[in-house]
Amino acid sequence: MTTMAERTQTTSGGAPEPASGTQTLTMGKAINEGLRAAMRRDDKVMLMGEDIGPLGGVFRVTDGLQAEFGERRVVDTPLAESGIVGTAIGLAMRGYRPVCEIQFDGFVFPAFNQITTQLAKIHNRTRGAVQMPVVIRIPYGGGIGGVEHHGESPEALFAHTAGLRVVSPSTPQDAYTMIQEAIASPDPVIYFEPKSRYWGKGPVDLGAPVGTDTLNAAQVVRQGTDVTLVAYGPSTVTALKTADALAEEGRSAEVIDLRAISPIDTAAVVASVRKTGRCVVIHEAPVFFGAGAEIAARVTEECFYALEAPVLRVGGFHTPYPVAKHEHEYLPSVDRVLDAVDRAFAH
Amino acid sequence: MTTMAERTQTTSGGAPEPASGTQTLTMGKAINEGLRAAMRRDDKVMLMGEDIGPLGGVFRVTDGLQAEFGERRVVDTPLAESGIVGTAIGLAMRGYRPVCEIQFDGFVFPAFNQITTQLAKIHNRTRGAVQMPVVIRIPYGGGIGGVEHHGESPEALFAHTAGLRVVSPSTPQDAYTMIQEAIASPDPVIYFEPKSRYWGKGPVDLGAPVGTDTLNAAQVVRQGTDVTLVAYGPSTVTALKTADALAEEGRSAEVIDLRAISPIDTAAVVASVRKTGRCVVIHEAPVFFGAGAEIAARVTEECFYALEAPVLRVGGFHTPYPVAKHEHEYLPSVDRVLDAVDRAFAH
Amino acid sequence: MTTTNGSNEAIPTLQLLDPRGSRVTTRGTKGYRDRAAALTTEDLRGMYRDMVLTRRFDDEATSLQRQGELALFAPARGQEAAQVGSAYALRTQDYVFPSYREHGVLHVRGLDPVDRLRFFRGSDHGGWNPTQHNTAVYTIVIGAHALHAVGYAMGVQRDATPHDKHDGTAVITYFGDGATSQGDVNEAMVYAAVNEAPVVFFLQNNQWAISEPTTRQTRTPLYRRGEAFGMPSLRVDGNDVLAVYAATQEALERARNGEGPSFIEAFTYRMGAHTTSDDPTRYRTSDQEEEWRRRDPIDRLGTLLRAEGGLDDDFEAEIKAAGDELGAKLRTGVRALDGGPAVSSTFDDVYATPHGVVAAERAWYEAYDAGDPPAPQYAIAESAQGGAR
Amino acid sequence: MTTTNGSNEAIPTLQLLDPRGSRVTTRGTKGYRDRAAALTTEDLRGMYRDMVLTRRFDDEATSLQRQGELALFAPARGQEAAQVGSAYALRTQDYVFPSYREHGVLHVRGLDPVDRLRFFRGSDHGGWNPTQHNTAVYTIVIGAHALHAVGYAMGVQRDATPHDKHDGTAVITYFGDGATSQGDVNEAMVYAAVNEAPVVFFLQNNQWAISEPTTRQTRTPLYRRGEAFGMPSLRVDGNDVLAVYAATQEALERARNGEGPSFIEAFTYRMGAHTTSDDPTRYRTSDQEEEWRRRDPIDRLGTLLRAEGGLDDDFEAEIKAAGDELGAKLRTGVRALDGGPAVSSTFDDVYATPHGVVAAERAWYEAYDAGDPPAPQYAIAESAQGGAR
Ligand SMILES: Cc1ncc(C[n+]2csc(CCOP(=O)(O)OP(=O)(O)O)c2C)c(N)n1
Ligand SMILES: Cc1ncc(C[n+]2csc(CCOP(=O)(O)OP(=O)(O)O)c2C)c(N)n1
Ligand SMILES: [Mg+2]
Ligand SMILES: [Mg+2]
Repeated sequence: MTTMAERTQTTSGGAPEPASGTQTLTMGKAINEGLRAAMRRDDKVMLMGEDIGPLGGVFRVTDGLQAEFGERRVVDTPLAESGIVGTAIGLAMRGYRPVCEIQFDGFVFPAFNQITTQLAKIHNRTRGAVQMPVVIRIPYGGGIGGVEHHGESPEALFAHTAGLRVVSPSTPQDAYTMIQEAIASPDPVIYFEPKSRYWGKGPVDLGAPVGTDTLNAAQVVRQGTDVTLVAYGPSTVTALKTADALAEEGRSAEVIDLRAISPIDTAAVVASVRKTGRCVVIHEAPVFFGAGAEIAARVTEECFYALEAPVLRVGGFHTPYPVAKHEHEYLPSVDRVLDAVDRAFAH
Repeated sequence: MTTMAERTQTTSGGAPEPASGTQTLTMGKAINEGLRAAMRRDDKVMLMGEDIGPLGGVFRVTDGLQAEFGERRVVDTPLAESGIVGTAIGLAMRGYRPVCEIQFDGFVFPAFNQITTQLAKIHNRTRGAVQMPVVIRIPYGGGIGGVEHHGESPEALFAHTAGLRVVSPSTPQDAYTMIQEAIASPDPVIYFEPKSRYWGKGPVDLGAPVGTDTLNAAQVVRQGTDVTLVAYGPSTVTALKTADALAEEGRSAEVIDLRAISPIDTAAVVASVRKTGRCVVIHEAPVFFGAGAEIAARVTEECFYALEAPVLRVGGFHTPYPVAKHEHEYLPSVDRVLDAVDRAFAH
Repeated sequence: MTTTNGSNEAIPTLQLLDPRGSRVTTRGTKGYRDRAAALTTEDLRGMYRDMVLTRRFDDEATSLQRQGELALFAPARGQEAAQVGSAYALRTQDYVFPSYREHGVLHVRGLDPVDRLRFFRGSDHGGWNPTQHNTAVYTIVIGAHALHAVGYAMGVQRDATPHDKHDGTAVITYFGDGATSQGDVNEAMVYAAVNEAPVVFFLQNNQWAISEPTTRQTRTPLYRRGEAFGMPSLRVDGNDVLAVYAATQEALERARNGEGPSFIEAFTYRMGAHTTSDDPTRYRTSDQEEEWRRRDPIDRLGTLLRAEGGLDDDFEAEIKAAGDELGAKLRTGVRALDGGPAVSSTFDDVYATPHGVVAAERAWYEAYDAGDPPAPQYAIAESAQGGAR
Repeated sequence: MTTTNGSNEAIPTLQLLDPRGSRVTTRGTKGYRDRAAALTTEDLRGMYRDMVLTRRFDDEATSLQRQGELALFAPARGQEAAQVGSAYALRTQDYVFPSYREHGVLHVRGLDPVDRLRFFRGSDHGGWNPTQHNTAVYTIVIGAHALHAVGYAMGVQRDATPHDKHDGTAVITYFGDGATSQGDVNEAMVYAAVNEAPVVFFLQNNQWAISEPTTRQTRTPLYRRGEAFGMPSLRVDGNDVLAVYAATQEALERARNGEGPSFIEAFTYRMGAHTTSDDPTRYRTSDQEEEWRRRDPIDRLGTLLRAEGGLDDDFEAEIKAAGDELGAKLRTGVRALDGGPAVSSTFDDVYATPHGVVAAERAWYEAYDAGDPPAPQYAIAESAQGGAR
């Protein structure tokens, strides 16, 4: 296996200097910059997907990258997701680090077999001889008025499969760092991009270090004492807004942004719940068999005596993702999270 | 839509009388008889899959059915699972009731897209105008010394998707009744057959009524007072054996066979846990994001004050299903369930 | 005639009406010419009218989208001959599996135009009852419906057993050049061929899959795929309504006669954007667009009809009036869709029989909804913020 | 020559050595004959030896399975010419993507025979280090590996950019007639053709997919699929090692020369059961088996070699001795595999970097394992109860 150092060397000195300093960027642009930085750093990094070349992707996340890196590193693929992931696996076997774009959440399913039975398992099948540094970027979640298959949150379906890492950023900064850490990871990473946050802006330190933290460690994004709100991706903003509303009522909420759904940073959640005694998990995905169930089960096992109320879950219903006209009733709103917090306090 | 009565009429009087009375059958044979009974009752019922014709399926579950019902009703399909489910959907739209066989658990993934984005959603997409009475039979679970992809338990990946019903029998009688109820259901049913139990025998009342119970209702298969063991499919036997072992120690375990994983009969579990105060969930699937998480979260929410200990989970690890040589260490054993019960009592 | 494929290869292509609007009499096309000749002037006038109304539907829907009344729209502009020509060859009992751009087909099938926009409004995942028009709702996951079509056709075959008399039903499925790359479309061809299912694969090769030209999907003319799987296969000039009609009618006849599946590649051009969210200037030249504007399928039939005395100013005015009526109906009808089912309808029809989880969640939601002040009503215009799809 | 397809259609098939063991000089095959002629007697002796040893491997593995030492085995009997012939055309740097029955290919690639049975023993999901032999481990999910092969070939292409010198690497993937129905194999052809990837699709049409004859997968000869996707495609007599060798060499050369992918259909026969769990008497006649026994690929090459003075009793004895050695090695080596990694190795290599859930579960398991009396050791023979797979 080529080491990171060897690979870095192959990038010749001719490339323009990466952007640096702190800038205010949308999340979409932050991912774009993260991809650019990773591609400049390592010429084995390549992008594959539908319409990611001249169009720059339907969300423009790959805008300008084909112009900079050429058609061999930014590949407009045939319209076949199993093919995208399947060929990415072969490229990884040859030493490349493919980053695949799936155009929308609902279109990852044709690739489900390659992801579940191949991508996730090849490292194990070969007893570690072959690594699978493949990233699969999936714009997910609702709230943008999309038609069917354009608002789903299928992360639980990947987290159940060993061999995959599953992450989702909630801020432009994390999006920038996490995409680079995902690309640097020797493990396959399913990188869920909260599409409702693509246009949200935030400061991004373009020189932020690239380690492995964001793939494993949750972040306490707001300190509090009375209740722990656990969220990730698009729901982190909902959690923070709920915390604001609770503050007005005189209740202090701690907000944890998980960042990773596989693994779950149980220790971070447990530490918080031991302190607050109450926990509400929020995600857009259906509650039934969703990430909230796993978090609730773990937290309850480890904080049984500290809990003043059962861990409650706020999320999507056990229905197909609804029509755009109704999606805002389906998505976990501040009001619904408040309702859950009230129920937790009523215990 | 044709009604059941109309469909029944089209079966001419020439067919041999269905078997009746109570017989001792293996589970494999019980499913075979259930399929036969359903096919005799309704000539829109048809079977599709790889090697289900002259071979009778690799587990011989469809043995003799092509000979009895012909090649138009028992179809050896091309080797393409997406094709099996995708054409079954079309057949259902034309008024048929296809029963698809997926040869092994690990081979359902090429069909995952058709199941998740189409089969599960068409009834909803058409606002109820089109029903999807399709059954997908999947031999699943480990313990038979199989090679890779021949021992997996992917049920959680289906239960998370609204529109699907997910069930698994644990006895020949249930297998016989449940396959008929699955076929009679206007909703798509993923019918997981515990392959390690195919050869286990039990009494089967071939005249047992076909209602809808087994698709919705759990069954208390052993009464007890000290701890509730929740299981389904192959793990029900493990739960019952554990109950025997516990009885020797003077502890009384109640065993619930869920039968359905979607929906989960929460009421049945909650009633038991309110009584026992302790609950251990057992399944072969990985614990991480598995059915046990959902059960634990629901039970805790509804029995918070009745619980003496957190709901504990015994199941597979977050690893690919292991090589045959190690599978018995991976599968939830009586010993591991006892360990969990001990932990529950230690709380 | 021949067409090309982005390369310089000359590909045999059935054409009965050339871009200047004259009937073509190439050798070897007699069978097709006879089929086209059997179309009366009245038929041709109907086709013309339906093509023009299809384009009008496009324009109206596009402007409704601009006004924020639709979340999205995918115009069919340029593909009217392929759609209307093939739909004219269908019989009522035939079953249609469209993808999402077949406005011309749905129009000819008699579907209510407002219903056809429910999906794009974001008020419905489907929009009509498939069993009433023998026309499935749209399938958004590319290629998935091709297998449904084959399965449906296998059902038709089975109905033809002694129990039942063969009702002469054929099945047609529409898909694009991009879709040919999907595993499902290929599996559909395998299943259709092996089962000799009465189904027609109707490919509209409009040369683009969003921003990708057909050269990103194939190095060979796509109709050859059908051939390789074992179906009679043909490329037709997709902007020639006569050729499309004749080829489709022939293929449907084979299906009805128990001669199995066929494959038609209608070579055409997507004159507009992929959807209202798309920006074609990023990936194609206006030269190409201009070139295809000169091959407009509607002008072509119009010229023929004028020459053959089937089109005059009165008829143009009549069609214009029908278009105005359609436009008015759409503008009123689409806006009225907001009066649709209540939010709790999300819980309807998830299952056909009671499911405990849905029942419990619905009960919770209804209590929550009743107890709290109603959440702010969803406004589609607001949320349609950027992002093509 | 021609072969058939379950129908009566005569399908052009490259044959250089007929079933009676004589070289054939059909018109139009000169290029291939030249390639075969370039094989020395020593080469042919090597091929013969490797084909015989491949069959011996089959027999030994089958008997190990009967003794309960293997969970399962999938014999290659009848396909030795297809496998050994194609593998002889490969170079060391070429990369092989097998499915699960390519014992002849793996033998020629120099893989340790015991390693090749780890998978069937149930002691390993793979069995060897792919990077050491440029040979991927088996892929059990039918067809999935064809896409990996194409991706790998796309990587080879990219290595040929200025940074790196083209090393002349080609890629080959093996799959069966059943596999051609899978979406993935079709998508692999799409990707290979569009990218002009240096890959050879090597189909062993052994006429059966477990119990299903090829007529359940196709109505047309399968090599035509390759053609339709845009690859030079050819059916060869898969029991003719010379034809297989020549065709594969030609295709690999095209790949090396940047001329893109090729498709070879080796028409052969699975003489044995699908696996040791299978019972072919349920679905095929002994007549058919008998007919193909007369076309045994090993006999055919043996007859040629004897005629050309390359095979005598000494050499037969030498091969027999090598076979006995192989058998002994397998019997000892396979039984010794039980001393393999500890149970907790299940937790190894799930991820390449630490993952909290795996770490926690491993810790729990090790504590549990240490604290309790060890659970009864798993005995493979016991659990291999019925049920083909
Ligand atoms: C499985 C899947 N992947 C991606 C998409 C996103 N998408 C919608 S339309 C489209 C292009 C389709 O091109 P084509 O098949 O040629 O049909 P056309 O739009 O030209 O009619 C894509 C990629 C999708 N709907 N489904
Ligand atoms: C996706 C998938 N479906 C089903 C199976 C079960 N299965 C194993 S081998 C086989 C038949 C394969 O036939 P073919 O491709 O002709 O290869 P052969 O066994 O003849 O070498 C089947 C159905 C599988 N391994 N993977
Ligand atoms: Mg197109
Ligand atoms: Mg085969």
